[in-house]
Amino acid sequence: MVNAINDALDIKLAEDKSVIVYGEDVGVEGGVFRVTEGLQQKYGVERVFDSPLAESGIVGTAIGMAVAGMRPVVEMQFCGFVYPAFNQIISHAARMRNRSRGQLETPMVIRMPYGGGINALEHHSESMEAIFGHIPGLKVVAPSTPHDAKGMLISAIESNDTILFMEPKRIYRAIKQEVADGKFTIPLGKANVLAQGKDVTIVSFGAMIREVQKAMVMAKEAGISVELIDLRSIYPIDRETIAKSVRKTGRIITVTEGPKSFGLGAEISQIAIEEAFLHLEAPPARVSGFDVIVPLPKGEHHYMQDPYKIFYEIEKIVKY
Amino acid sequence: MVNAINDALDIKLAEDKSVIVYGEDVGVEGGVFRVTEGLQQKYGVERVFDSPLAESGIVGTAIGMAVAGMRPVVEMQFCGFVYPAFNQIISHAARMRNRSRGQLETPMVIRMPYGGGINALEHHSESMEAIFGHIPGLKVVAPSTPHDAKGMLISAIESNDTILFMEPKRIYRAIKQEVADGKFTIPLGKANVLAQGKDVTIVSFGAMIREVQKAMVMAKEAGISVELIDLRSIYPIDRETIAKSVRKTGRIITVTEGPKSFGLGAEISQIAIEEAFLHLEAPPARVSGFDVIVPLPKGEHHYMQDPYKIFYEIEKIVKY
Amino acid sequence: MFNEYNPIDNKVFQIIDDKGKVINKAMMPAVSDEKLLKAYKDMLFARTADLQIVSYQRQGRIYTYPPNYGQEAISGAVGAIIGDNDWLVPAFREMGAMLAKGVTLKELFLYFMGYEDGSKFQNAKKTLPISVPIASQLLHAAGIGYEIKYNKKDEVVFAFVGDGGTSEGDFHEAVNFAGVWKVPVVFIIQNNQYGISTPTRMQTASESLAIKAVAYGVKGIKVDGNDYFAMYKAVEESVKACKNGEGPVLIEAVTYRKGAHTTSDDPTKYRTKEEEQQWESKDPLRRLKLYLEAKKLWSEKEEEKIIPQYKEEVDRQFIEAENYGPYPKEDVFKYLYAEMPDDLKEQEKEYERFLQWKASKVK
Amino acid sequence: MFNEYNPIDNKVFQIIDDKGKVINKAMMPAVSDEKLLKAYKDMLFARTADLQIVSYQRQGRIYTYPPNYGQEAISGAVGAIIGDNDWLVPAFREMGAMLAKGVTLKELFLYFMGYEDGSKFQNAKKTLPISVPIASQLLHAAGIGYEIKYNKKDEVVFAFVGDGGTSEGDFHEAVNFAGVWKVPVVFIIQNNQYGISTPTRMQTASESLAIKAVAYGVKGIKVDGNDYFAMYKAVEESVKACKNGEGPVLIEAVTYRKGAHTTSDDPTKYRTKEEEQQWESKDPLRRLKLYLEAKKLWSEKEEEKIIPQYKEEVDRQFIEAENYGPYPKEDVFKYLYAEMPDDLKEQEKEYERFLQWKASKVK
Ligand SMILES: Cc1ncc(C[n+]2csc(CCOP(=O)(O)OP(=O)(O)O)c2C)c(N)n1
Ligand SMILES: Cc1ncc(C[n+]2csc(CCOP(=O)(O)OP(=O)(O)O)c2C)c(N)n1
Ligand SMILES: [Mg+2]
Ligand SMILES: [Mg+2]
Repeated sequence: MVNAINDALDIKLAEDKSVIVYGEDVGVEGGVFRVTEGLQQKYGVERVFDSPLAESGIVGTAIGMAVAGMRPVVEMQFCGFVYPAFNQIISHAARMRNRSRGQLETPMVIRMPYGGGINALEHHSESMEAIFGHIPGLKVVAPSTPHDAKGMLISAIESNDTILFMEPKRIYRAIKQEVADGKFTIPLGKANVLAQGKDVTIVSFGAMIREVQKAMVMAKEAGISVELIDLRSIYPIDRETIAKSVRKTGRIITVTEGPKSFGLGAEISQIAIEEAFLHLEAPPARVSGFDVIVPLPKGEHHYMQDPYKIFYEIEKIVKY
Repeated sequence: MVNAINDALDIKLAEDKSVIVYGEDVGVEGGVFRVTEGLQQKYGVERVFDSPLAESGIVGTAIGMAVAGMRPVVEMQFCGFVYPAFNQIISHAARMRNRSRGQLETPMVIRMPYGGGINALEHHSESMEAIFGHIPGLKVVAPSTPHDAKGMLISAIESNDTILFMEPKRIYRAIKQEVADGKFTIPLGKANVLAQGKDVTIVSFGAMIREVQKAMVMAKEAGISVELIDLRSIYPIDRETIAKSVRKTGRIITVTEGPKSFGLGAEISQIAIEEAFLHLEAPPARVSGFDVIVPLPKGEHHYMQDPYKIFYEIEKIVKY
Repeated sequence: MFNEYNPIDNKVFQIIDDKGKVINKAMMPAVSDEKLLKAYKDMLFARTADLQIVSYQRQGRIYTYPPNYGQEAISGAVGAIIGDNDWLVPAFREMGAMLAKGVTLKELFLYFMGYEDGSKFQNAKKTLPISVPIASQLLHAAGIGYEIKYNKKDEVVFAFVGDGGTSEGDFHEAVNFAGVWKVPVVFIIQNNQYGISTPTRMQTASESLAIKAVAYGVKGIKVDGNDYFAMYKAVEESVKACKNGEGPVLIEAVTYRKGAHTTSDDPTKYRTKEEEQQWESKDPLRRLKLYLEAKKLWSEKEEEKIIPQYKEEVDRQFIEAENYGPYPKEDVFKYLYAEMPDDLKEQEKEYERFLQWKASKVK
Repeated sequence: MFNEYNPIDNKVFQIIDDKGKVINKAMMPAVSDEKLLKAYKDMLFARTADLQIVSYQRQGRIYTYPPNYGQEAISGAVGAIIGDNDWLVPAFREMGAMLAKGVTLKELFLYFMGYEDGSKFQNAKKTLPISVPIASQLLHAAGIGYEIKYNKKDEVVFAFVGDGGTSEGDFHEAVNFAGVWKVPVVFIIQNNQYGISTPTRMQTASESLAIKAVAYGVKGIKVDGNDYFAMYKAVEESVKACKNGEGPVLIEAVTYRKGAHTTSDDPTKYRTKEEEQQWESKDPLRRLKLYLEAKKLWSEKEEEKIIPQYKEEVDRQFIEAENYGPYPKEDVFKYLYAEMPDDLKEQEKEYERFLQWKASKVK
């Protein structure tokens, strides 16, 4: 996935001079995950560069650049370090267009590796998509494969809206996939049905997709047919795809990494009951993180979704 | 309510030297809403004072004071200005205890007027409780009456947890109520059943309670019996009280001011389906803000919940 | 100039005294009589509008409004210098500069009456809307500065903040980024002595606000912000330095907020009549007027004649704003996104259905 | 001292040169031979531990670790001075100061192995855990400083941040609050020339980091952070000033991160061998050792004898940490709240049910 993202940046840097890339250590170093490797050498320090260590500064200046006609793509080094930029995101990046009645736009992308499972220090393992999904004016997306990462990032850069682009760092290098060369886009806001099934719908995104797929193997053995939806877009949510699926299966489970309360799961469940109440055979369920801080590595396995946990819920909902 | 909050602060300042109160303009001026009026004169500038204009600074220093044994009660001047402090809240105030395995505590209260309906400028009318409810380690509460405000604030100051205390500024001076003199507390984390009913449960909190009560008059005329739950506490949520009620009524509506997606309503609906799926006669519904930025005063009426909107949903859910 | 008035020495840059007399001839900017007169009239117009708004507010015809009263020379000087291609990044107390960019009074009125349309700025290019979250706008200015440098344009950004705003982290990050990037931004701190009720000395222990420039390795200067000539000269030199590639400049403009913080504020709670009186003689319009009168460029008579015209114009625009009409419900939804989410469209439709239902109920 | 080394003049405070020779006798702190020797040994112990951890990490026995290598004199000086009642507010590269407060190596190992228990600090009072979000901890220090002043205690706070950290808004707000409140905090910037791969000159255009003190009206000084005596003296004088009610002090300690940023970083990507070599002669241990050897207080022989003992001790504590055992699942839940929410209790119970189910499946 790292290469796919790098490729997307490369393509957009090459074709559009208004695209620039910056953030902490993204220049010479190529980012702590090497996502921007080689780009400074190729496009120069004016287009790909290290910023001072200040997230509000990074996002705030990007807003200014965007308003002035550029398309900045900035990086938050880790999910836990986006919060100093929170005010700029919620008060400006997400509002400039509405505030100015469409006169000013902020076509910018905030890239951010998110999620756990990499044996990291505190603040490096969070998945707080629900907070960002709740911010009016922002769009929030997360790919689950290298192919999606490339196509979605190109779409994000070309969008005139402000996009928070969440990258599942856990699978940065885990999934090997041939990704088509050259430019292609994947529309933002549409979910992707990864597997057709009839007994239960599972909605997930990002790194959790892989865990769900493992659980699906168990489910298959148990004779349970699972329909898997990769959200791709956290906000806006593709209600139609979810509705259609749950009307068919009558059962829905969300699988996410973030804390449970006020999380993504509740929103999806609500959509299911709004759209398919009379089709429901069991209460929409959520497999999520606990309402706790992601434990340090030695305790993280307690927190993260293991395929068994997902299968456990599949069994429960089918037996309900 | 302003007087009740002032009274609670006065009581705690008088009885506990470790309590101090600060924030922007809370000293000489007594706060822009006069909530802290007279307290500096009474307790001196070392205990009640103006801070520099910096919200991260206010919350961050309060964390330090709390860790060192004090009980700071700090004010964010308006709901829209808490975001510069977001990193300190999510990364430290909500985590110091967990991080240090209980060795360090942050007994502190962040007071914040929230919500719309006061004809204010941008950023002065928001209700983003869902974002804060999603933060592990934080407790979030909101009173709906002067009596509750006083008892809950005293509880909050005495709690050893970090409490975000959301004050419904719209009814700061709107509700006249005799509040008992002297000290009393109201336990945090428990909801309050304000009206018994049998046809539908409405869950709400803060300034919206009054709007629901107006809608209940219409409902009564229409022969619909509404059970009204004032959440009081956003996190933790009192599941038991909600569950009991919805098992009885079979129908539930949440009424909140914040944006719809990933909001409070979805969480309450999820609780209802988890706890009372087989009792449900209709899909749990939500009356919430749109997924937009609260419009400036001339457009705010489009956004805010009017009693008709609530009654509209009551009718719909009963007829479902 | 920046060496002579290095903020480390804590000098205040001044050109005229309280009586409008030139005390620093060497630094006097070359401004034609005509331009000067225009500047004075623009400031007078701004003040007239400002005072009138306060009275509208008392009549309940407008919501909260933050008066510029007493601070007109700062926006006046910027307004006289700013070009069509320069950017204006205001806080919320820069009426003069906004008018100079082509924002209309009517738009400002609309904004403070509670219409987002007031931030559309139909005739003003390169002007950001009023920024309510204190100091946050300064970062936008630094970013815009980057764009100017990146595209090698001959432009500058003027960015405003209050004394209180210098305490925010964003102030620090903005001037710091601009310093590292060496971008053409003139940061102007309107030090009007208060942030609502909080006096500047409770914001910082530093000797001045201008001296904070040192922390970012950028040029800084402390200017008498009630001295039109000093402000003009400081801004002019700052623009020169910016366009010369010398990086940003931080101007502390010392002034006094003669009015309330906003129309809902009561300054008698936190400051004395004596203090207010002390600043009376430093009033920027008064000083410029004394200068102009001495040069026979202006007279009380002319002023008496023109003010009613201004009032009329203000009133005309105000009434236009008052009659702006209802707030279309589409406007609640349609501007958030370039590409509007389906669910948001559905929310709008559902709202429409509710309104129809309501109409059927309440008639 | 703070006048003599006013950061505006951009002097660096030094006492010994690269050869360990005293070049500033007047400023030499009074430290007994015994204390000095202890300090050297503490630093040597820290370095031994540090180098060993890097090798543990290579063996896959510990996760990411940020070495202190080359920066030991800074924490060493603070460690020698900090009292039981003083507070330590670390960033994450202050091993020496933490050990001096009573934190054990084992605890640090536990932390970097991935146990929160490593932040319990059973024997260290008034020590905050490692703070990962850059610069955020400085505000806690300012708040603690307020408590000290409020309760009229005779204590100081030592707060650390890196050069990169000075770019964050929280750095600004923290030193500013401390300045306004005049509270006893010694802020120490470990300027090790890099924030991960980003050199200090890309963090700020200011002449030095110490000069930022001017922006807050507080004392500041730029110190050779690889000169133990200079650091000692600067810290000693800062404590004096703090306790004397003169408010906070900002120390820029100039040093060099000889190791990688963390064990997952590769510095050859962004800096040259030559640069690394240039700093070799400035190594803080080397310089202090030369001084001690000249005074016949220490010898290579003694060093060769003691290092294996240190290694053994480090290994002993490391192995203790390695055998710490599994992470109890209760620990995931129980420390978040003083009063645990019912639903969280239920989440724990449900997890227990799942584990039982899983046990029944996977056996
Ligand atoms: C982030 C933020 N915090 C608080 C406020 C509320 N507020 C509005 S104006 C103001 C004082 C501003 O003082 P200053 O920067 O000196 O500007 P002035 O009003 O004097 O022009 C405050 C605290 C705000 N708008 N934004
Ligand atoms: C708010 C925040 N942003 C980014 C990071 C990621 N990060 C960890 S260390 C570091 C560099 C710190 O540089 P400096 O302050 O000079 O300290 P040093 O590592 O050199 O000791 C960065 C960017 C972080 N921990 N916190
Ligand atoms: Mg001010
Ligand atoms: Mg560094």
